Amino acid sequence: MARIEMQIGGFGGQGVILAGLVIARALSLYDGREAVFTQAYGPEARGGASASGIVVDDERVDYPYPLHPEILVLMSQEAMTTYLPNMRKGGILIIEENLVHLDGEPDVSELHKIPATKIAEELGNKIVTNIVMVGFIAKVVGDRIGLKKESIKKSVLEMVPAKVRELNEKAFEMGYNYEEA
Amino acid sequence: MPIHKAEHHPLDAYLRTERLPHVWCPGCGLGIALGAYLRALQNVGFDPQETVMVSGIGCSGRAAGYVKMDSFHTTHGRAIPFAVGLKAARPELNVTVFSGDGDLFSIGGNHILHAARRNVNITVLAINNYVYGMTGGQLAPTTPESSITTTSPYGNIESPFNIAGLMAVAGASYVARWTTVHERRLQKSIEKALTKRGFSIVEIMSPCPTTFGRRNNMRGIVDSMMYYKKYSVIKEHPNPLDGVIKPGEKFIVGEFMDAPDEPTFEDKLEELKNKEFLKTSQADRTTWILEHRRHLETLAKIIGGEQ
Amino acid sequence: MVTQTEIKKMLENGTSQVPHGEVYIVEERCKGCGLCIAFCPKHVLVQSDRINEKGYHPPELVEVPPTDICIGCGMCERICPDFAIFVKTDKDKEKKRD
Amino acid sequence: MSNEILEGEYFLSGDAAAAEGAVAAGCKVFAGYPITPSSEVAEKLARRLPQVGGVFIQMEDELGSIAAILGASWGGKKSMTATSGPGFSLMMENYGLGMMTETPTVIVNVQRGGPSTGLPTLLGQGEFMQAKFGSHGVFEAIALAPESPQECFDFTIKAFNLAEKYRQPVVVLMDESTGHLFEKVRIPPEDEIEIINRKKPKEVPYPPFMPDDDLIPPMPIVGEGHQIHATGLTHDEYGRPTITAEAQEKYVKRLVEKIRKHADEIMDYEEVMTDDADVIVVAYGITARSARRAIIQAREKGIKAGLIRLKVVWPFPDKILQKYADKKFVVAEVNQGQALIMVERAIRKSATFVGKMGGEPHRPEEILKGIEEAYNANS
Repeated sequence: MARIEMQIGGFGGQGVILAGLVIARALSLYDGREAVFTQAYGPEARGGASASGIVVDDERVDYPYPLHPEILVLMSQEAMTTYLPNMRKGGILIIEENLVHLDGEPDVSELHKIPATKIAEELGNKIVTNIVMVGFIAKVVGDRIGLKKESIKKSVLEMVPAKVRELNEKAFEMGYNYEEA
Repeated sequence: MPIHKAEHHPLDAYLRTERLPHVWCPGCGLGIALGAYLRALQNVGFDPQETVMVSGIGCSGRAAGYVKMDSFHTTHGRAIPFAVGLKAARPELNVTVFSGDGDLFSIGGNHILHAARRNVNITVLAINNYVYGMTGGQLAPTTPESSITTTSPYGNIESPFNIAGLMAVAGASYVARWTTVHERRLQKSIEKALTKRGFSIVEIMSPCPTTFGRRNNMRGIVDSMMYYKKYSVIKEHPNPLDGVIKPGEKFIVGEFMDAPDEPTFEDKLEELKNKEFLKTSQADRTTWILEHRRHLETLAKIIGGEQ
Repeated sequence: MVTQTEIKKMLENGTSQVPHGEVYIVEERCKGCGLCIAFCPKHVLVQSDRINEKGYHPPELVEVPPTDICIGCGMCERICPDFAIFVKTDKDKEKKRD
Repeated sequence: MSNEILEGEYFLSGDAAAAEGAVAAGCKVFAGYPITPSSEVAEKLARRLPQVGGVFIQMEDELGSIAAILGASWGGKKSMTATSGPGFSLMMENYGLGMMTETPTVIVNVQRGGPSTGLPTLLGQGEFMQAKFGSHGVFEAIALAPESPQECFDFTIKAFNLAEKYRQPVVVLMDESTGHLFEKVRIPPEDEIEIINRKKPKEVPYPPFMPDDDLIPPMPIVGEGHQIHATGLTHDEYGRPTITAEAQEKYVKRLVEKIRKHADEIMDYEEVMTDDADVIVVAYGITARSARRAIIQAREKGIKAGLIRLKVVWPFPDKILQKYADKKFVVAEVNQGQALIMVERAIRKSATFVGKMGGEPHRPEEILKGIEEAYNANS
């Protein structure tokens, strides 16, 4: 596994920063991978847009920002406009199906869709949308980036406040076990 | 009839005598203020080894160079924060900031407000000579209105600070003002300031015959001192808001603020290091902090004129 | 405060309870500012004609005892900005002997 | 004391790692004023220092912050502040007081884009020269530039060690990118961390500025009977103000010499694929990580490129650059040519410059372009 770049884009309040952080942290601390986590950088981070970047490698990561991510997670329409054009052709695209509407067929090898916000709402709190998404990401690309289920779950539970641990665990499992239509 | 000649002065034990005579001009009040401080130290019995003087820049800044104890001559305006850091590192030391009105209230004005607010346990001797003396007599934040300085050649158009009022409102625990003519009361007041827990400040009105007096109808060295004698009024517990100084008018000297002892900034810093405290709940910590709100009631009374 | 006349009387009667002080000076530190002279409550000090090594006129004692006599109040010592002048009283001397 | 050093592996931002480095180095007083992008250093230490018997003070401004840490250092405690460009500018006067009074302390500067308020949340590397020349007068600075959270941790400890060893303020010249990116940081067991403490005088009282043969004076601290006097005025070994040309010549010359004499020990750099390189890239901080990728991209295109990464930027490593003086040089940094001046001075010829105004780090292709340009240029 050489260098893999991943980006999660959305709007402020969706928790895309925490989502990126827990994934990179799990890769780095529990899965023996080299991983860097960064927040959206430069001119693309305007307005309420928010994005996190993860770069994973076997060796120490040199340039820490995603240049042309092969894994792109989109949680808002604006994020799609901003980040999709920069995506590596033939990569894996994951979208929040109720918030992102694709124009035409993107040039990707795989397209995955999940109604993460709706799932979170059904669980009782929209705030765990990001963790539903993390669960889904772990399922879809976990093997490809070297992310084990136990590690990412551990990372999530360590990073969220104690009183919402149970809710987050449920959210993670819902995302992980989500069956795409 | 000649006076007995002596080799040593009674305060020599506290002075770096090899550096005397000092740089201050004939009749400068700084020497009187420094003498009062050293006598006060002697009287309260502080160990010079555990006593530190920090000065800023200006004539007063040189004081640190003459005392035989750990002493620091810092940069312009920064004596207070230097002392705050030193006290944070070594709360057991007696730290006095000896500096001038320009250093403490103009360039360093922000620091003294915050040190008073935090109730840092230091003593500040603020030598107010109305002017920037070392650099030739420029306008200071304490220069009385209409006074002539090199940068107010037509007379000062600004209002000076009421240091006593300012410090009392900022939260100082002890605020007093004396002139160098009141040497005995000054010394007693410094003794009180030194032993007071919390932020204490003694404003010492001190003549600068060289750069202020001679431009403002106090031509002779003695004239400036006589001015203080003539215009100062000693009051018991004056209201800090009445500490305004106007040229040619009587001004108040005395103890403007002597608040009851309360935990100092250093006490609170020490408490934070306490393992048990760190383990207590946020609610308990909040209670602890609020219980030790600084003497706000006393302050309100004094400023409200009840005292 | 005891008046000059009273002092004179007491001294003449040999009933003086007034403390007596001796004035000392570290002459090379004196800058001749004259504050000790101006503020001495007993007016025992005057400016001398002599000059010290820095070119200042240090104070000296007046020539008219016993009325103008140092009572050891220490005003000159406290008002001197130059750590130059000080007084020793009888008490100080006793202390020394102890 | 338990909890002192959090041995283990953590996923930390550079800012947080620098704070942990300070704790591991034995820092006991932090005085600072919050400023983006360095505030996380202060936040972390506000929590951590009381746990290890230390003191955190949020000062009223940066002028006060640096004055306070100098005071704390004379009190015998290791001290630090953290800031960014505007605050670093405000600290410049007392940075000089620290030099003049030979006071060990550490200033972390997480650089953002400037001048003035500039880009509070975005990257800059504009204080390369300021760290050396920002305060008036003559002195030799020591400044370190980490490129990763691990180095933010390691270099902060190193900065404390250098400060204590050479008795002067040391700057950790971080940048926004390094400060905000998260990566694994290994905190070694306490006994594996090298800690250097200031030389103590053997006798009391000891003159505060009396140097040993290595030109570094042992440091007396307050409260031990040394009757210290320290002043920002030019002074003699005893701290007595001595305002003469001779005293200035003697004292300030020693201040400079104490660093120059030990420059080889202080200098630190990393060479990446320089052995066979035709083009040498010089970079530091976050820019070095872009350059690491760029030299690989260059080699994929058949250009033998290498990297000299400055870990210690001051004193500047003239010698190592001179070793490669016959090669072609590229300098990349997020400013308009600061290290460039030093590189060209060392190699005595022009280098290809790849600058940035600030805001974001170089994309590797930008440096690659510089490498190609240098490679193709006639020399």
